[in-house]
Amino acid sequence: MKLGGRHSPLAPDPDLIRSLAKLLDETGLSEIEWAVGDQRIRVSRPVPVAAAAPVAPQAVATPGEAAAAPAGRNGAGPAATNGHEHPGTLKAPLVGIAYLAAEPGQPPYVKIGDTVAEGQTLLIIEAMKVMNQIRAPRAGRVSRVYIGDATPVEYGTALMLIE
Amino acid sequence: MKLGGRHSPLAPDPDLIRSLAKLLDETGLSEIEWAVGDQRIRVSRPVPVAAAAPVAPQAVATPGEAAAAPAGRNGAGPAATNGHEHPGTLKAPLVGIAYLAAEPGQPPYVKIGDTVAEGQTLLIIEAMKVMNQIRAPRAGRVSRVYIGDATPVEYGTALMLIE
Amino acid sequence: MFEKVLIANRGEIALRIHRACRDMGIKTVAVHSTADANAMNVRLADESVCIGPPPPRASYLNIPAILSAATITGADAIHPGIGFLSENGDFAEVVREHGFVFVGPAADHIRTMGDKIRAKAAARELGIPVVPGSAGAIASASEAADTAARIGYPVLLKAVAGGGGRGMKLARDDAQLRALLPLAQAEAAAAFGDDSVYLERFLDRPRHIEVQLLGDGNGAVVHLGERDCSLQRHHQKVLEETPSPGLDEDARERVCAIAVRALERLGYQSVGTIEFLYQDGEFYFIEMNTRLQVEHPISEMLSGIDLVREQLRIAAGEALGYRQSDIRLCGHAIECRVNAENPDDFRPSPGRVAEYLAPGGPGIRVDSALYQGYDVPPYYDSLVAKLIAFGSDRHECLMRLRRALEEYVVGGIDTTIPLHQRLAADAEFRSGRYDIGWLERFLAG
Amino acid sequence: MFEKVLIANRGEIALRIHRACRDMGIKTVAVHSTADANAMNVRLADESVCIGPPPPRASYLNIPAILSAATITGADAIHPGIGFLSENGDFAEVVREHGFVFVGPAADHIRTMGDKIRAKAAARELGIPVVPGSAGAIASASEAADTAARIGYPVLLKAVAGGGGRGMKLARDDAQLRALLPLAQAEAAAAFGDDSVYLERFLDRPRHIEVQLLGDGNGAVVHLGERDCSLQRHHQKVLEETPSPGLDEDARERVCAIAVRALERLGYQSVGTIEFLYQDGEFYFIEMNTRLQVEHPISEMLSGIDLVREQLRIAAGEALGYRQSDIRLCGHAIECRVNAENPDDFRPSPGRVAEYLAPGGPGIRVDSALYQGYDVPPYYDSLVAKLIAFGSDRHECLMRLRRALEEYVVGGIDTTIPLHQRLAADAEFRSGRYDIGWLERFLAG
Repeated sequence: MKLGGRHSPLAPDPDLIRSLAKLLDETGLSEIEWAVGDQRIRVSRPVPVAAAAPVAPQAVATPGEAAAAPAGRNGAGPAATNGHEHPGTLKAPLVGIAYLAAEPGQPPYVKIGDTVAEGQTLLIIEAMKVMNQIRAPRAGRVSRVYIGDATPVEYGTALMLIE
Repeated sequence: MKLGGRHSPLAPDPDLIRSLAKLLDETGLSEIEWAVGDQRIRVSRPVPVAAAAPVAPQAVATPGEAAAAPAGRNGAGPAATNGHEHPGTLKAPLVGIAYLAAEPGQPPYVKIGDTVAEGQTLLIIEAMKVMNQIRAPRAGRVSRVYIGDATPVEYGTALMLIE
Repeated sequence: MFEKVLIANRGEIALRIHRACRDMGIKTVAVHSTADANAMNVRLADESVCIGPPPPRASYLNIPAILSAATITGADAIHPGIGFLSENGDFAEVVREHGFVFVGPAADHIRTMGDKIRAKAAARELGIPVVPGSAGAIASASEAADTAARIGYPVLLKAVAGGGGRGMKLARDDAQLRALLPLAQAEAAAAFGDDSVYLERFLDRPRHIEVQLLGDGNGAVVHLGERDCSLQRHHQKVLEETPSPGLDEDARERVCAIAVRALERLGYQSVGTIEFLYQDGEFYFIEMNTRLQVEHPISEMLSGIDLVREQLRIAAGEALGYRQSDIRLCGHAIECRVNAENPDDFRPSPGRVAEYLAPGGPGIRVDSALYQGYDVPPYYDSLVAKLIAFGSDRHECLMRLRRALEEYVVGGIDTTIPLHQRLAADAEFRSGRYDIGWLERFLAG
Repeated sequence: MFEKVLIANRGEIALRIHRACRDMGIKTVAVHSTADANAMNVRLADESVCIGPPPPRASYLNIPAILSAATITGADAIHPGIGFLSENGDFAEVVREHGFVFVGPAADHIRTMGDKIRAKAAARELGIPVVPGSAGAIASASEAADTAARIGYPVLLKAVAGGGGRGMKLARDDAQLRALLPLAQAEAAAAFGDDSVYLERFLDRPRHIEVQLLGDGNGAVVHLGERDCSLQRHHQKVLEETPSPGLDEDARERVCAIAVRALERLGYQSVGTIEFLYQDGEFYFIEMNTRLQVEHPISEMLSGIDLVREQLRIAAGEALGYRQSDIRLCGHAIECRVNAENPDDFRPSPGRVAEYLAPGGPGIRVDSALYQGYDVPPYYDSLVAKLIAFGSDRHECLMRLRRALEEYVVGGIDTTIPLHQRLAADAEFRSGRYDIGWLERFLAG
């Protein structure tokens, strides 16, 4: 999602991203940032806290959001846009305004470090005056919250990381 | 040079050419040809007759035709067009009609296998009604004649190979 | 005028609308599926919102997502483009209910013209000629014969309850008609459980002629002349031109006058098109498109009028501000629809565009969202570019078209450019003598 | 008409001429240096001949090589393009001596207009106003004062024998003139060994106005209106527009009439341009260009006339076939010259074009030989693209221009697109109030 302002007509170079991704693999780094002139690129990959050492690829199905996965060779999934690729990433299933608390001034539904049960409400996305409760697709621990309260989100925006 | 007929607007891929060139080096082949649909690419490199085994690169200056060498990084030299890269290749120094004999019906100035002395006339290029004698830049043996009699040639067209 | 317009579409038409907005100093919001995250209109838009996964139902037809995107970006108006939600009267209505401007006509006009039967009735009321036929079901062979004698042979027997060619029979004279009537009735009964059939004049070699119209909803209606869209394959337009090489000045004025009068009576407010079949000097209503059309650029080339700008201006409540006599149509224009398809068997050919170089120079316009490195997604229709040639006359236009087709490079995927090259070189096409069956015969030959 | 034309040029203008030929069904021969073997015009040409190594003297100025290429390909005619041999009267002559048609005017016309002193004399004879000044050298201070009083202050003292600003002095009144005269004479004597100086009216804020002309050599001469080329940097045109925002209808008609009358008297046969300085309602001859000009497309946009086609038709001996009253100039057009240069310090920027995407849509024309993967060679001038915007009025034209500049992607090399973006957004430029000094002040500011 881009909101407001003018843009650069340059698209990110997918090959560059791929080679930087390979470098990440190779070096075990979690992030590379690189800038030339007024262009800048950053790639990052969350390193699982419980497994800092290289691990074998995990065969974990993306929970409850199959539609959000890149579909086919032409599918530029939202993950490609924001760089959050962890299988525990909870992504917005609809467009709207995300609220972390039930009402302004109330404490948030969850905060980083909380353990959540499957089906527990994590946040709300308001769309067309309807408050849609976004629930945990599985039990786990909230290790990241990617958005602020009252943030506009697009389809596929990474919201939280549940590990 | 292309003469007559319609063209393909597709440019050759320089990286493809480079990789095919490397394959030539690697395998010791003298030519690779490859076709897909109506596209076709061929790269070749003359293998010196006297040295079929891999030899160290020879530091031979291109004789008497420095202007014809690709000039700078943007120079797409004529060699790239016709694939004749051998340092003994004699290239056309001007545009015109190349004649292998002094007059129609006469024997050619030289034929394959002939030994020639430096400065010996090898062929004639007619340009603007003037017959320009093309002389051997150095002594050697005529191992290839790339053109037929009365052939239009452009600047840089490979004419003969003198080894 | 609007500050910010949300473009609820994709591909070249989304880019076309973006261009019109930028040409008016209006900011744009691109909404897109995950498959179109790298699309050119998304890259160029001031703002963008991903509204869903690739299937159109989940993204480009997802009304709540589009309205939410308009809300979070603060757009004033929503332009539906072509296809997708552009002829959905409910969408027009809900957009307006949510306080946005819908860039298109009244919801009722969309609904009426979107329903084949209501549209034909409306056309009749609006004084648009329709294909002559029986008033309703034919009761007997003698009634069929009387009706056929009145409307003229050849006639088509059609099932009242059905469509798609089931129960359809062509009769060239009275004897054939009497023989085929029971067969048609039996087929209709078998297919639709109702043996009622009706009669319609059969047009065996019509041209497809359509009139481009603009109305401001306050009585002002103008036309931008006709377009000839007879070159069709499987009812899909392939190449369009204006003016039609098959109309004389009298026929042209006649059909444009019919169309203008109809929209005046309707009080129509937006751009729109009335499509006709034309044969033997007569025009017959096919349908009305209550939206922009793919082939709109050729009318822009002749008139110098930006149809998308006019559409936005009208949607913002502005008056047309000019009359028919202010419009000068000059020259000739042809549009080739370039599809990502094999030019021989028309298999779709999505994939990466390995090389891209659009033609340029005098009289050439390209409307395309392609670029080198772009991936044509497999989820949507295969139109990837429109090549538009303009010339002071048809000959100059054709020469420029042929030249531009020589220059056009789209590598990595198949396109229908080679088909257009064949067309541009074909003597019969160049003669202008073609009807809606011509292209399929050309392809079969 | 010709069967085959050899295009003795390179870059976008070679492609432009190729397009005109193909639009007329004429085959093309591209001649090129080794540096241009992969150029787009070479790729698109029917035939191509490499005529030499990169230095222009050895290739694009190599007359024997070009004539030999015409001989071996059997070309009928040679088009010299712009620059290189296009204003070389000897080339025009030798081309014709060898039995080819030279696509341009008579060799004598080229020679006369190529010589500054002869050109000014010819202009006077042809009734074209020149900058007023003394008849020759000034003998005394009182003669200087009398002359200055006649032609009007400010005046410029110039060395008769020299050029390049040596011995040049600007006097704004009688006192200054009397004080500066001996200084100018002394400087002239020191620089050129001759102390003669002459007087000329000084124009401090002129516009550069030029008139596009066509003559068929048989008495028919028409103009396509004027172009305003005042936006210059180091005497190089950067952006041109037509009509000029600085002329009223009376001034426009006056300068076009002067130019047409001059070419009628000359019996000129080809396309050509007369350039003027314009200040305080008066026009003064600068020079005549006996060839196509870089900025010709903007006149094509307004007139609908393909100037290269007309040039070919006239060269083939055809009559114009239309009169001034048949020509209708409508709308507004602007051309941006896109150079491969750093937009701030104007350092040339040859190299590989890593990304290329030309703008499209309504009212936009791009004349460029760039493509993704092309190497801009370092040997030639830096013009790599011309972006031409057309609109029904100047406002629409400027909006489309700004939008197209937003879309234009040229990666891997620096270009002057950012400078044009700044210009298109600048209020003073948009107001149209600029003179030939304006751009340099803009760049300095």
